[in-house]
Amino acid sequence: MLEIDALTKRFGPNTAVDAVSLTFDKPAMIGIIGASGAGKSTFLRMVNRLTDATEGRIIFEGTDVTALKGKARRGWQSRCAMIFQQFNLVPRMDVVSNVLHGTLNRRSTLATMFNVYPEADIHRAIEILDRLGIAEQAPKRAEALSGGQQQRVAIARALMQDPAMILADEPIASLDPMNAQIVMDSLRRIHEEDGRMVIANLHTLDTARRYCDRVIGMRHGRVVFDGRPDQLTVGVARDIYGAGADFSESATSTDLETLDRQPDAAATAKAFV
Amino acid sequence: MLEIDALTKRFGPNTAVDAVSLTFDKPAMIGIIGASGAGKSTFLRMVNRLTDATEGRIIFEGTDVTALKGKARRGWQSRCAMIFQQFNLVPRMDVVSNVLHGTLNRRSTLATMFNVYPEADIHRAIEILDRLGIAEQAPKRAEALSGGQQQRVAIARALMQDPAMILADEPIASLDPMNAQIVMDSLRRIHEEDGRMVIANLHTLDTARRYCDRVIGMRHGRVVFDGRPDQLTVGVARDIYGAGADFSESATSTDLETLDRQPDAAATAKAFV
Amino acid sequence: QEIEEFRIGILGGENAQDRLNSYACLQEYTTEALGVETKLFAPADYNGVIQGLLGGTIDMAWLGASAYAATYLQDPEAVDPVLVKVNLDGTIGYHSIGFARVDSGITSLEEMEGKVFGFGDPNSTSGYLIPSIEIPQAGEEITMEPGAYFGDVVFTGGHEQTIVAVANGDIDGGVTWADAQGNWEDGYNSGALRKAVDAGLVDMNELVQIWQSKVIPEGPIVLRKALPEDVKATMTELVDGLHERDETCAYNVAAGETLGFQPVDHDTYQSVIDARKAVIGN
Amino acid sequence: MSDAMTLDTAKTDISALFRRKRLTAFAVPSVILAYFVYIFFAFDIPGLAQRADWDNAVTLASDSWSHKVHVTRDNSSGEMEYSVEGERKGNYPDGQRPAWVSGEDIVTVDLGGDHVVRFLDGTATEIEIPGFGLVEARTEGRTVLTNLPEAVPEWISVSDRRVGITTPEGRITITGSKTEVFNYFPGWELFFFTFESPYHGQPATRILFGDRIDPERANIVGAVQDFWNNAMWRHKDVVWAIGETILMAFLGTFGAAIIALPLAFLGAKRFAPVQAARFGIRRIFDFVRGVDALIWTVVLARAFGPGPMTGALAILVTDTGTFGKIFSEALENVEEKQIEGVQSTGAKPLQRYRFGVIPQVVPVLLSQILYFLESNTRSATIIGAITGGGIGLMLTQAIQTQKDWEEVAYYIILIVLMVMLMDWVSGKLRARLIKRSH
Amino acid sequence: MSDTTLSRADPSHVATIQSSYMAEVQRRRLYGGLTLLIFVLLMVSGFMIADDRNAGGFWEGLSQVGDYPAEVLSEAWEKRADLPGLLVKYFPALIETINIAAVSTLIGAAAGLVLSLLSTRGLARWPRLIGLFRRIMDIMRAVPEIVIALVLIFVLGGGPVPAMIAIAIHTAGALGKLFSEVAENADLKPVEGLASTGATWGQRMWLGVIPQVAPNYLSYGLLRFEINIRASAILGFVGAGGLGYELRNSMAWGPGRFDEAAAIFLLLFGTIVFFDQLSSRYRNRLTEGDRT
Ligand SMILES: Nc1ncnc2c1ncn2[C@@H]1O[C@H](COP(=O)(O)OP(=O)(O)OP(=O)(O)O)[C@@H](O)[C@H]1O
Ligand SMILES: Nc1ncnc2c1ncn2[C@@H]1O[C@H](COP(=O)(O)OP(=O)(O)OP(=O)(O)O)[C@@H](O)[C@H]1O
Ligand SMILES: [Mg+2]
Ligand SMILES: [Mg+2]
Repeated sequence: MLEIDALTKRFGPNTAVDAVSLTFDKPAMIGIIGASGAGKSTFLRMVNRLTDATEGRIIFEGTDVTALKGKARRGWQSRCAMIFQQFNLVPRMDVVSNVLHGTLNRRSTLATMFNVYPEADIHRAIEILDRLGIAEQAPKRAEALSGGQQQRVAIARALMQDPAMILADEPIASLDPMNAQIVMDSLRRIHEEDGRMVIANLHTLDTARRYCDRVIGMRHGRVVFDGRPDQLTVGVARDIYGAGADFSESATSTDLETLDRQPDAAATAKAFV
Repeated sequence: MLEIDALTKRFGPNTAVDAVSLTFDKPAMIGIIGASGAGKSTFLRMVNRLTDATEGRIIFEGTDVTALKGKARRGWQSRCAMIFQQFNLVPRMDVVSNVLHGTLNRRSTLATMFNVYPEADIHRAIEILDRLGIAEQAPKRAEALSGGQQQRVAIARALMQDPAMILADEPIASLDPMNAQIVMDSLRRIHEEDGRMVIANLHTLDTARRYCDRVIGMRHGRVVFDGRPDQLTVGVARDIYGAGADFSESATSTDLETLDRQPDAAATAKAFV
Repeated sequence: QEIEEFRIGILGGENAQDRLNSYACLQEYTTEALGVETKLFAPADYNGVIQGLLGGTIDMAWLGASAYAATYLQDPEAVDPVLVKVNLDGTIGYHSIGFARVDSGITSLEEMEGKVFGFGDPNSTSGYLIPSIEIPQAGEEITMEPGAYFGDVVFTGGHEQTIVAVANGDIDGGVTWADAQGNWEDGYNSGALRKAVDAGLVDMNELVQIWQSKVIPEGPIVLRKALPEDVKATMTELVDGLHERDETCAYNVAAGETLGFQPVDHDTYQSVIDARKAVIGN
Repeated sequence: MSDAMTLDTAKTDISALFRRKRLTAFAVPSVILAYFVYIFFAFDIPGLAQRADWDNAVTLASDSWSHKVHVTRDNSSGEMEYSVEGERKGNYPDGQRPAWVSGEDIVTVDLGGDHVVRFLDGTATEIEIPGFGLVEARTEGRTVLTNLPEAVPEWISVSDRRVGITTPEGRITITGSKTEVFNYFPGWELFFFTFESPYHGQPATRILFGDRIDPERANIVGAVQDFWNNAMWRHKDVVWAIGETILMAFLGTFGAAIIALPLAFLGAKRFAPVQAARFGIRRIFDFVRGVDALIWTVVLARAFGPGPMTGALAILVTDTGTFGKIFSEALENVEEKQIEGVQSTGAKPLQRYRFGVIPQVVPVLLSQILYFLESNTRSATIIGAITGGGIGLMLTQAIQTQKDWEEVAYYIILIVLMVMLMDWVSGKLRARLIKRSH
Repeated sequence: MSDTTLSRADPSHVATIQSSYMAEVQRRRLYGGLTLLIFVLLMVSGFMIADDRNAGGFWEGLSQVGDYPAEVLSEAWEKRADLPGLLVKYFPALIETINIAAVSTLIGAAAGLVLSLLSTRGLARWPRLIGLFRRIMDIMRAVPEIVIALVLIFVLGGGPVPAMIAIAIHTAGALGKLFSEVAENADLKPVEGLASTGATWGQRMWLGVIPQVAPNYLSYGLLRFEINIRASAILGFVGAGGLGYELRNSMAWGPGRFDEAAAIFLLLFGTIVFFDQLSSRYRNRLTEGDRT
């Protein structure tokens, strides 16, 4: 369904994403891990077409997404929702309006300027908020919400787009462990219940291991690992993060229960390096 | 040498400083501690005559300081230098100019208007800066310096006044532990080497205990403790701060070595409450 | 009594810089005659020159009759009229001409009823003062009250603006000045219309005359009363003899062919002063 | 998930909220729209569209980048005259005439595009217009006789006293007194040198590197002199006028700042020695500001007469009010800390201001002053037009006489450049001074 | 007491710092002195040139400053009974002046808004054209209103519209610059969030940027409205209708009509002060409301 073909992004002399090729056959929950600067964000932004690729192609159900322009490109963006680390909501607007922004692509510019949304959309927005457990916050301003709530509003906005795919760029990096868990649970539930594909950049191994069906490891813009979560050993992680022997997973863990768990060192990994 | 006699300051219905009487026979390093709002700052400001006392007298070497007016009052201020928590430097002027402000009282208004100072003063200012270890910063603007350096500039300005007494109002409250130590060390050294009297408001017990010869505790504008640092027990501290039984000193400590030290609970205290 | 400099004010009708240039020769002669520096000033409108004369910052100017009246009414002791321009035919007068566009179908004041009428500058004799008195005399019901007889009465700011405003159709009719000699199609021999024609600004075939005033006395050259007598005498003599001395310069200063200047006194303008008093008050 | 009841109430609540929001979203534009409709009629926009004279716009546009050369025959004397823009100072010197004029007895003017005008014997004229035919005209006294038919196209205007023909190549007017041909050319003619100058028509390379053209003067000196004293474009006067305008802005702005600074101390709550005086000072600021530069200009013109000083004073008076207000606000916002720091050393009050206050407000004040310097350059243009000085007067007068549009264009370009230059200079100074000032 | 005896570093080190600082101080004094000198010279020579090129001298004029206002006021005072009637008579002209200012502020602010968004890095619709739009704004700002007004009067005829267009153009340039300075500091996260949903440029700006910058824009807009009232009065003075036109005529008439001049002046002054106070109060509330 989604095929990435030698996708490359260069910023001047730097290559942020370096000929990444990946194939996704069916909707799955996919985690991308990698150190800061590995190119995770750039990769997701290219898929959403927020950033243009330097080379390579993204093919979704037969369409070359990289070649889309103008209206068609915006149409693609509306089918492939994005969630950001900093939520990227409109802070001065109320929660429902923020969720309704998911329908912008379908509505005329003029109508949205005057706050004209069909009643059905408004109701659906509240249902989505309710599904994420924050319907009570509906009339509040987005900036009045806690981080975890804001991220759920962002997810609601994504769902409002009724997307084929949800891209999440470190969705829990600004959240405390408690809220992180709520958000990741929501994403997983959406994947399972709606069957939508979810690709999430994650900066902690245990989150990836716990929530994802498939984990992709990036380093210096290249894919250095692609496998099942159980293949993600400490050794593989060291490769991905380019860390020394003193690397310990718990140092970066956000899982509430990590402290009680043992790293399952027995798993085997498929590393590309 | 300095005698405070029933010094009182009222702000409307509030009494900030309540009939404080203290006697200082010889130059010493004195710490005043107390919770926020205890009246520490107001007390020091009255001594410097930045604020007028409502009642009571301050007598320094036989002169009634509280009665001074105009030129005489400014003369007193120049003999009793003040250091502030926020440094209160002129940020846009260079370090040496800031230090030279310590001589304003002695110089004619006209000359200083054009920023003209005797060469000897400039040399002395740089020597003082050198003594405090920041001579290299001399030509820089004050705002370009770190907090600890700025506070040392403030101390240099105070020294430039060649004062009989230095009043320091929470000199280390805006500094990190590292810089706090440098500043307190400087003050102590000045006291010891020059024999100047130093009165410092402090908000941490361990600083007072470590650097001062005598500690005065204030609460609600009154002196509730006056004794040697070793008399300052946790119990006394609880009284001064009006804290409950869960009060623990290390919570407010800024000393770099606090973590390694044991509170010496054996000392006895002289509490007034 | 000594003066340090001599200041000549020049009235509108031309590009400010053109005006200063036309007077450059007079400036030289004055400096030579008086032995002090001479300066030229070209204020933006009549009022600028009047204020200059009243405030003592301008020593000499060629005023319009109404502007002289305004100066006199504000301070009778301010200026003396000394000379007046003489036309080629020996007269010292000109006319206020009312005109409209041919295609508007207007040919007389009667047809102007309900239409927009335009004056020039409030201090202009032919552009305001005289027509505002004589036009109401042309018909029983005609008044100059905006909205009463005319649909509206506006001030365009000056003769040039009036001509362009009428030619553009911004206003239906207006008044300007001309000597009323020569041919209409040339814009007469001299006057604002002639200048506009010469500049290619209007086509006289498109305009029609709808009214003409009685003869209006040409404005005087005035000198500030407070000037020393010898200065006044020298300047009067200089300008009086300008035509004989330097014809080109006289042409420039008088803005056209003339027979030169001749002496004039206050009485010539008494009627204009009375008229101004009647119209504006005070 | 919460029960259906609360979800439904949430839905109705939010729907109501959105209805309200939509109402306000529509209300503001509706009010503005209603206001515009009112203005549409109050300003008589429909009538305006009718009255707008696009021919004028075309004249203006074409005249501003082109010039015309007049060929005139005096029909009584038969004398021919050639001049640029029909101005005396643009007259071709005796014996010279444009290259597109030929013939001695019959003077032929080639307007280009096969349009030809022939001045025949006496008062007769022949005009060849391709696609229309040959127009013959002759004047007898005041009457103009032509072979033109009754019905003429709209670009020809005929009466028995005057004939005007406007073609894309040029214009011809015939009256009893004279026959005139205007030939249009792009560019600003005589911009560098007038006909009197020996450098007229010489290539730049010849002037720069060639032999002396005028034996009296070195080429470059002479060229600069003649350019500077060009009677047609008067570059010298224009430069003086620009200088006068900038001078008005400069004197007015800085004069105002110098006067306003001490007054601002008296008007600031924190520094005013007498509170009643503070109130008075504030009202004075409000008054001089409220009266506005326009009225000050008129009031001052009586006392000081026309000229740049009057303009500068008008700016000075108004801006004293503005600066007074801005400065005293800046003074009220100064930080106490620095003042107290200086005070604690026993500094005298003046020293306190000098070191505690001035360094804090100087950047704010300077940047305001420089900002006003730029905007006052623009005001000085307008004030000059009223008070009689500077480039503003030249511009407004050139516009009001409505014929020298190329000069208007020249002045406008210079004014825009002048304001942009001042903007740039003030921006640069602001950046520099604020970085290193004390 | 001596500070030096306890000096920490070696004396030569201090001496170097001292001498280099002294050199620096000397240089700074020199520059400062020179700057001051140049400034004073410019002021003095500027004053002298202006005085020389003026018809009346500064010092002689100073004593006469009161003459003209005194004449106007004394006549107005004599005829004070007519004042209310005159105020009513000129009220429509005042409304016209305010209308010119209001419409041009609205149009100019709208145009300035669009221009500012088009010329702000990170927001621009066509990033490559940012420089172009900035230059356009510079030129719009640089052309004085009077120039545009006078040219338009030639084409459109007299009346309020040329003034309105002229002021609107200038307002667009001036506000555009201020607006884009504000927009530069806007948070881009919401914009990106909206972009990721496939929002158009218009939607991104309206929903993502405008809510953030609105209070500042409004505050600048109000200030501009106040400035534009003055501008529209001044343009009236050179023939663009409204109160300025009436004022010029009554001033030109001189004595006899000074009561009218006084009435118009009163209206103009009152209006300017009224809107000045109104806008400064409202602006304070806007920016303060922003802080909380
Ligand atoms: N707009 C840009 N301009 C220039 N370089 C960029 C830009 N965006 C990203 N980069 C560079 O591209 C590389 C990859 O960045 P990217 O943000 O994709 O990494 P990441 O894996 O998301 O890291 P992080 O965990 O810090 O978000 C980095 O070296 C970064 O500096
Ligand atoms: N200028 C003032 N006007 C009114 N009340 C004041 C003023 N300055 C201080 N106070 C009040 O006087 C009391 C003592 O204040 P002071 O600043 O001396 O306390 P402090 O011990 O220095 O506290 P902190 O540790 O917060 O600096 C407080 O209640 C304070 O609110
Ligand atoms: Mg990232
Ligand atoms: Mg305190």
